[in-house]
Amino acid sequence: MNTSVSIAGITLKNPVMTASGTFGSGIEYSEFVDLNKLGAVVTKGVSLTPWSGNPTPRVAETYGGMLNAIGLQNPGIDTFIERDLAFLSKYDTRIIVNVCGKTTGEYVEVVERLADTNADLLEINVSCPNVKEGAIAFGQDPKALGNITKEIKKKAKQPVIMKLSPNVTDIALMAKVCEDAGADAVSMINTITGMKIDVRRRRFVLANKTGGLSGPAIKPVAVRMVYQAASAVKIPIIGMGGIASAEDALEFIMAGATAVAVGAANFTDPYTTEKVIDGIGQYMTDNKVSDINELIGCVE
Amino acid sequence: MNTSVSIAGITLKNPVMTASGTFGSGIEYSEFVDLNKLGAVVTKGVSLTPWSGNPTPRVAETYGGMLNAIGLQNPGIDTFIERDLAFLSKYDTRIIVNVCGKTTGEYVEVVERLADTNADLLEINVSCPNVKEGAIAFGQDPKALGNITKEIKKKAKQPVIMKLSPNVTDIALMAKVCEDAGADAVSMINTITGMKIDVRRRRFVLANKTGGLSGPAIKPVAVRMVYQAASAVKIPIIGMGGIASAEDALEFIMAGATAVAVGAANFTDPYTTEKVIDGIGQYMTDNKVSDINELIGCVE
Amino acid sequence: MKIKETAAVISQESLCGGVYSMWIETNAAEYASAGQFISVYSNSDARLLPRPISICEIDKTSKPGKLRLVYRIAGAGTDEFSRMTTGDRLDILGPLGNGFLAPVSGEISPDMTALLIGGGIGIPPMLELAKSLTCSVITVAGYRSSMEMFLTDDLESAGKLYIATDDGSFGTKGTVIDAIRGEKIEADMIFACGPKPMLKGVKDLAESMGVPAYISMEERMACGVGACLGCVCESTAIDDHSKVNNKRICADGPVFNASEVVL
Amino acid sequence: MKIKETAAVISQESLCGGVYSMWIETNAAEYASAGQFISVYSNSDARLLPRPISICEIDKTSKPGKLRLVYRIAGAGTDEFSRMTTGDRLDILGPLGNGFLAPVSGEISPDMTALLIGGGIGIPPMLELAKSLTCSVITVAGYRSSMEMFLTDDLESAGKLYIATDDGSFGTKGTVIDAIRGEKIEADMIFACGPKPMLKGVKDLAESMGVPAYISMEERMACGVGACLGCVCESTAIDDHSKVNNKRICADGPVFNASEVVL
Ligand SMILES: Cc1cc2nc3c(=O)[nH]c(=O)nc-3n(C[C@H](O)[C@H](O)[C@H](O)COP(=O)(O)OP(=O)(O)OC[C@H]3O[C@@H](n4cnc5c(N)ncnc54)[C@H](O)[C@@H]3O)c2cc1C
Ligand SMILES: Cc1cc2nc3c(=O)[nH]c(=O)nc-3n(C[C@H](O)[C@H](O)[C@H](O)COP(=O)(O)OP(=O)(O)OC[C@H]3O[C@@H](n4cnc5c(N)ncnc54)[C@H](O)[C@@H]3O)c2cc1C
Ligand SMILES: Cc1cc2nc3c(=O)[nH]c(=O)nc-3n(C[C@H](O)[C@H](O)[C@H](O)COP(=O)(O)O)c2cc1C
Ligand SMILES: Cc1cc2nc3c(=O)[nH]c(=O)nc-3n(C[C@H](O)[C@H](O)[C@H](O)COP(=O)(O)O)c2cc1C
Ligand code: FES
Ligand code: FES
Repeated sequence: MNTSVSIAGITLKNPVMTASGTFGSGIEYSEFVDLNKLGAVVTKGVSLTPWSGNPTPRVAETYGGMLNAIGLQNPGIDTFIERDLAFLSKYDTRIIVNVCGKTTGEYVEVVERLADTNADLLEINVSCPNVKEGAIAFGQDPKALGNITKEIKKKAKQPVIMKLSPNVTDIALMAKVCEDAGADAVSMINTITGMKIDVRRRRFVLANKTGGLSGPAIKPVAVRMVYQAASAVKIPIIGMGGIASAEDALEFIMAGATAVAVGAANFTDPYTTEKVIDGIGQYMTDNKVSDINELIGCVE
Repeated sequence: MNTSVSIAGITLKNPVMTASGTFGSGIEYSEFVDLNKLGAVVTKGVSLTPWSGNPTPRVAETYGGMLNAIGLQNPGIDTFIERDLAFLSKYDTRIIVNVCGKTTGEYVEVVERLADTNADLLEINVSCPNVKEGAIAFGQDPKALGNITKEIKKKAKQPVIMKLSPNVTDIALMAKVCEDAGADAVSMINTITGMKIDVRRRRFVLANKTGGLSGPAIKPVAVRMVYQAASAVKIPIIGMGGIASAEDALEFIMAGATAVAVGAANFTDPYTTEKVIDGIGQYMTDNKVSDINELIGCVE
Repeated sequence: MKIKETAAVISQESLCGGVYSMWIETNAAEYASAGQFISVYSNSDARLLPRPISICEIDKTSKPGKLRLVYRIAGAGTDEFSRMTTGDRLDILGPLGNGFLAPVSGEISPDMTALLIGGGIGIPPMLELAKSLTCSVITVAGYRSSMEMFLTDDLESAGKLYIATDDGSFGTKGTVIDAIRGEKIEADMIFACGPKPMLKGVKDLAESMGVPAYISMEERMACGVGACLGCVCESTAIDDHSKVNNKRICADGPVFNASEVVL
Repeated sequence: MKIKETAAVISQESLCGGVYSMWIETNAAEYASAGQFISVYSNSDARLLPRPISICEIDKTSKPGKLRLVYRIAGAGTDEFSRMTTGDRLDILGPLGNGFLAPVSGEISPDMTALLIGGGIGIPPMLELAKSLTCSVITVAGYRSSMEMFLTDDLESAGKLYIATDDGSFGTKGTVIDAIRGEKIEADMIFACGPKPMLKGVKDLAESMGVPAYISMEERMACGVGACLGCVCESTAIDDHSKVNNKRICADGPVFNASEVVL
């Protein structure tokens, strides 16, 4: 039985990774999950300098999901390379570094700093709805998206995954723009912008007013977007949004995703990634699927 | 205690209406709900001629929500006026007729046919994701949206509510376009396009492949869009998307909605509209709010 | 009259692998008749749409009355139902739809013979129908194999029973149609519930026998009351509701004259 | 060591209006210490994030051990917990965070006096702390009124107890700080949990007394283990994790030296 998949020439032992920002750099969850079992660890967004993120409250629960407005708090690329990449080097799993910035220059500089590290792939977060500059501004405008993709591709040593925002009219167009600009893969979806109001206090629940919606609630939107993007591009797609079970993951794979990521579900059950991996194996056994690649985009 | 609100000069006894397509024309649910209690009944989308809609399966359950791809099956404006508007004339509630079409001309003709009827307001559905022609094509392009709004406003005898699609990058822009084109109000959100895959059978669950996601799962997105639109326009907003309780309704009102609509929740509990109305009254009593209008857009 | 209420589970038993029988106490029983269904709601907040389940038996002797549901585990909702035990509570809406007897009211006389055909999980509604009919009743039930048979004792005590199994492990080997042809069963009218291919066979059979067939249809539902237009089936004539060729299974059915619908 | 498991409710009682005490059986008890908390998951599929609840008492005498949670109904999740009865099951993750004793380990001698200050629903963690400390313990508990007092008997049997009520209906009228000043309480170190304004008062008090204060902080959480960066508070120094001025309450706290954090 083959569960390994390949993204831009990088082979993952299985298609299951962690979604950026929900798993830190794996340090905290390594108490629960054997990181060696994961297809890849995708790290929290890292910028050139330390970012302190948004005021609290930063998280809120919603029906079947959650909102977050962390605002990309992170220690900056220096500490990240020294501590987090060093930590991950002990594990037999792929390392995907999620990169954020306020300007194209910042993104590019982080990408360059990662050139000679053990990072296997770079995921460019142009879709965080929780910061004022950079991020989603690039992810909602096809032209800006194409430009930043090109600039990053010029300098990147590792294959580049562009992480797309669902807060757009036409996700297939955005994926196509990335492909045309040279991206090696696209990942989707980042969170959908949402809001929660405390009606007793008549106040926004999040200090940032809006936050990004994730969790099972958004899965149908994410599966649809993966399907639409898969119909428009040839580069591999990493699918995410509400995955909490092997069945969820398989929906994404059948819709056209080469790999999948588990995000908010880690908070509900820290063992989710392992359960998804085991469940996919079980599905393959039960349904006599010898190679997971047969399932990619197989929906009819 | 005043619970009445006004939309384009039309007074509703309370801000709670039914969401188009989830309540028929009220005939079926009148067995459960006293239609006289409702602020308004919003009827299922009606077109010039009978439409037979999409193949089945047309509905699917999702986590905390549902997908539908009814495809606007309806008997056409003649039967609608004869039967449905006649039925509703027996009740002391406002009648909002949801209008759909394949071309601007068709929309306009339906609107003209409604001129001398008991319809109080017209809601123009330019956001149904489940039909190939018309509908969402108008709702995703600012220029097309402005044009159709203008054409309809030229002929409409009743005030016009433009019903917006959430499948756009910038909802505030879409609302502004409607306001500038003369719309009397906007309503939002229609369903978010989604997909469900049956992994056992490796098939789309819906015959139409994609459907519109609604229910509690989407509420944070809807509240956010109402808030953004309310910040951009002065015309009233009718908010909907996942409302199942008075607290849900109040979130929309505090975000800036003048009225709200209950959709998929009718399927889970046919008494939802009455419960929302009673619950809003209770909230006002408990919190010494003498006029519901004080709550509109009050979030801080 | 339709009722939305929280019903109580009176008893639950497994009839055979994956098939369960549950009696619930509900005021809806008072208004129920054979061939109607109820919408059963999940207790999980993730699952908001109801599961339509046919009424298998009705007991109006007590107040509130009781309904029997016989169902097969098909997914998460029915799995949840199967784990319920005496005293558990579940929300229901019903009775919904038009039963088998509505279209034939006044047309059945005691000297007639009704042929009831059930296939697989379409068998349960036949039981209440067999018990309700005032004429002779012949039931033909189709199962996959003898291992998966259920409700046979109940059906036998409500009329003559023939059985067909796909693998021939009990009764006629083959379909219910094979059994009817093999046993040369005659009748004045047919009632049927089961998978679509079986219903097609029933329609053809009824035409060849020159008798009316009333068949119960199935489709995914949302409202269950005719408002959402989720559950339509193609009808041979323009329908009253939407003036197209789509009947609403929940409100116009689930029982239709076979000649009314396109299978 | 942190454990995710399904725990069983052993007992549940109401302590006073809206405040409940629940004992659960869980292997997490073995690793727990005063001031740590556990993440309690809802059984509703609509509510996916856990509720952080402080550990009020730990019983390691049995295996699995037991934890006591004392909590106030604040919304749907705690309301759900309050309806649970013996034998009900709930998922938990814990013990989480660093307790009160971690920062002072080795620094406490039997002749010292520890002042424990709890305000409202911040009182529960003080009980296990009072029981765990090997030095003299003085506890000051603040309530709104005598009607809303809870855990007073337990706290009294674990050390000297002073009480302050906002309305003066019992003990000192005013805040815990008023009570401490009024009773001229002296101590070698302070431990506190309660609303932010109280913690500010405690910080000032500790500074004026020239003793360290260890305070337990609160923020909305998602992961509970330090991975999501949801629950930060502003720290006076650059934090180790993100090199900004944000400590993670769940992982770096919830107990901090008052001088470490900006209130
Ligand atoms: C009028 C009617 C009467 C029925 N009577 C019975 C009965 O007596 N016994 C019995 O075992 N089954 C009956 N069914 C089928 C039963 O409704 C489905 O098996 C059940 O809804 C599956 O739910 P699930 O959560 O277990 O499966 P899932 O597949 O997890 O369900 C997911 C969603 O799909 C819907 N769905 C799935 N399968 C069907 C189906 N075949 N028909 C309609 N909706 C479906 C569910 O209602 C739910 O919304 C009847 C269906 C209809 C329409
Ligand atoms: C470290 C820590 C220890 C705590 N210990 C206790 C305790 O011992 N006893 C007790 O009664 N309460 C305690 N709380 C507060 C308790 O977590 C909240 O009252 C509870 O989460 C409210 O959940 P709910 O569903 O009832 O309310 P809702 O308002 O419906 O909750 C909605 C969401 O907001 C979060 N939330 C709401 N209020 C708070 C809050 N004050 N702090 C953190 N998250 C919140 C919930 O976790 C949930 O995700 C503690 C909080 C923290 C951070
Ligand atoms: C708390 C939190 C923090 C996140 N931080 C990042 C981030 O730093 N970079 C990024 O690209 N996406 C971030 N995301 C988005 C997730 O990686 C993922 O795209 C999204 O949550 C959808 O997946 P889910 O529904 O499984 O959570 C974050 C999500 C959450 C919930
Ligand atoms: C079954 C179904 C049918 C619908 N039909 C229409 C329609 O005809 N016209 C329309 O404007 N919106 C239609 N909608 C969208 C709803 O009116 C509403 O905008 C949406 O469902 C979000 O609200 P909810 O989450 O409360 O359901 C339909 C929704 C559902 C679920
Ligand atoms: S399920 Fe809504 S019309 Fe039948
Ligand atoms: S709750 Fe995730 S870091 Fe504290």
